[in-house]
Amino acid sequence: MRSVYVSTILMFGLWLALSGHYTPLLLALGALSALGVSLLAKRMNVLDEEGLPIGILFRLPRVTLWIIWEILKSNLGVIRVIIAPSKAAPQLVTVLAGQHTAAGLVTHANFITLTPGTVSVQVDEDRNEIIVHGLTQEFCNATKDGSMDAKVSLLEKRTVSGT
Amino acid sequence: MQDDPVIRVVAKVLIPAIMLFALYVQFHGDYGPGGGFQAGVIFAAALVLNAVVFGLHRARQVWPMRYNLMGVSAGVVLYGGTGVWSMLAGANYLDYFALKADPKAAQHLGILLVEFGVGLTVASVMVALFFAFAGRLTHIRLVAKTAAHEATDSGTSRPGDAA
Amino acid sequence: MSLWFSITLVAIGISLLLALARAALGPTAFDRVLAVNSIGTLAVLAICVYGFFDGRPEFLDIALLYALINFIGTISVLKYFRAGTLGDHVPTEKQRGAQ
Amino acid sequence: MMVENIVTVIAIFSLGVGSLGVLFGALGLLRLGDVYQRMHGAGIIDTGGAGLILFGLLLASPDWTVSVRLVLIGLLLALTSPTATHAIARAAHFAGVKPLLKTSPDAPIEKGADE
Repeated sequence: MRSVYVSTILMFGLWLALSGHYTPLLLALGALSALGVSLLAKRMNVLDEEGLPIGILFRLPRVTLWIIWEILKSNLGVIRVIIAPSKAAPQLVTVLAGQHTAAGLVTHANFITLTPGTVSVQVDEDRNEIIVHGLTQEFCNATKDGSMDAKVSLLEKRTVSGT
Repeated sequence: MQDDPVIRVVAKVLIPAIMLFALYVQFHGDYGPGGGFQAGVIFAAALVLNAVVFGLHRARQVWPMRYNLMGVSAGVVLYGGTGVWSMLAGANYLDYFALKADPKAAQHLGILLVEFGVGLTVASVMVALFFAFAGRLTHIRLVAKTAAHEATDSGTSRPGDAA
Repeated sequence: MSLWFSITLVAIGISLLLALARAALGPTAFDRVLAVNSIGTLAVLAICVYGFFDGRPEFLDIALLYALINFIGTISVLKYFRAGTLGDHVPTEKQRGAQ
Repeated sequence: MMVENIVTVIAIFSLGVGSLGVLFGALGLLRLGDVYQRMHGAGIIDTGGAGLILFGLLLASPDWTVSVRLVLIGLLLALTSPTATHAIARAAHFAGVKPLLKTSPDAPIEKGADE
């Protein structure tokens, strides 16, 4: 039931952010909607530790600036290849992921795809591997050197010690 | 699509948010773009995402067909009931001003109830349509399989030979 | 400021045409899905910028909705390619024999 | 007045660079070699282009409710666009679309072998 409470609070926060009209009627409807949505989501089984990775959600702001900087850098790299397509040297590489939870692994894979130049093609949950398609050798090396892996592991740190 | 952790986790994160957005559109129909029809479609989209990612079978367990029937009829009853209520209060059908002493609050309440009825009906009809179309192939294959089994049980005759 | 919004809109429009060309050229179905997904993102941006250009930022609700529907559409199309149906995947007799 | 001018200039700059990013991304969608490479072009539209344009609009937004919606659109795009790209890549991989690969620095780009 704890997940329902947390989800209700988050959903009500989203309602408050979207609404912009704070009359008692709309606030009551918002609270009811948040509760109803959370109960239905619980019924759908989407409110487990994968669907509501609280630790990762709350620690995401720590890496925001870093990921924006990475995205801008790799954007310039890809634009250079687009100007001269002969520079493209596509590779498929396997990246080892040090995450322990599915949500952490997904965050890692999405960060890899979010930086242009690398796309995660396949995510293997059992072997903790991500097969990555990189546009050039440099992009592949940047993904494989483990700095992104360390950042994402930092995000899910307390979840591991807690369980 | 459930075997891919990325799609699974992101769908789990998104589904409650989509449902809350649908309810926000539902109840803010008189402030911005939106209203009952759009809200119903968005709510159905959340259920469609659930069915596409986690399978139609599970979606039918979460949202059984009788919910659709109940939703369709409850929506129509709510719409018509609001109209009849205003008639009982001594005004024309769906003349909201008679619902309350304060005409502005009465207007607000009437629109809210009618729009909620529309949203309920639209969401249920959309989900029912999706269930009907998406389950069609499964249904056809199952029928074909039973026909094949009956044919092998009764010797060499094919279905249709009996007639 | 209005001038800059219209310049951005023109840039988004040209990009839309380029992405549309990719969707028409193919050659594989996945190229087309990718192009259509990009067209969706560009449409979201175009709705946002047009809302500012026109001074009616209520358009942003529609942009938010478009981004959601774009994602659901892409996932559904890919599922249809993979399983041949949007419902549950029931193997045909031939596929069952191969297993 | 001074601060407002600076903010406006940054917004215009951001919109301009974002427009360029979107154009380059669409160009990449058209020019690059195969599906997997084109995904990187589409990635520029989804991240650099969209992010900068939304940032420019955020600086020009007249109202905090508008800002909230812009931030939500940005977050939503940051969550859904890599997922959609990954889903397309995975589907293409499963359907047997072989990527063009360059295995050694001197070798030409060729169809890759299977995993």
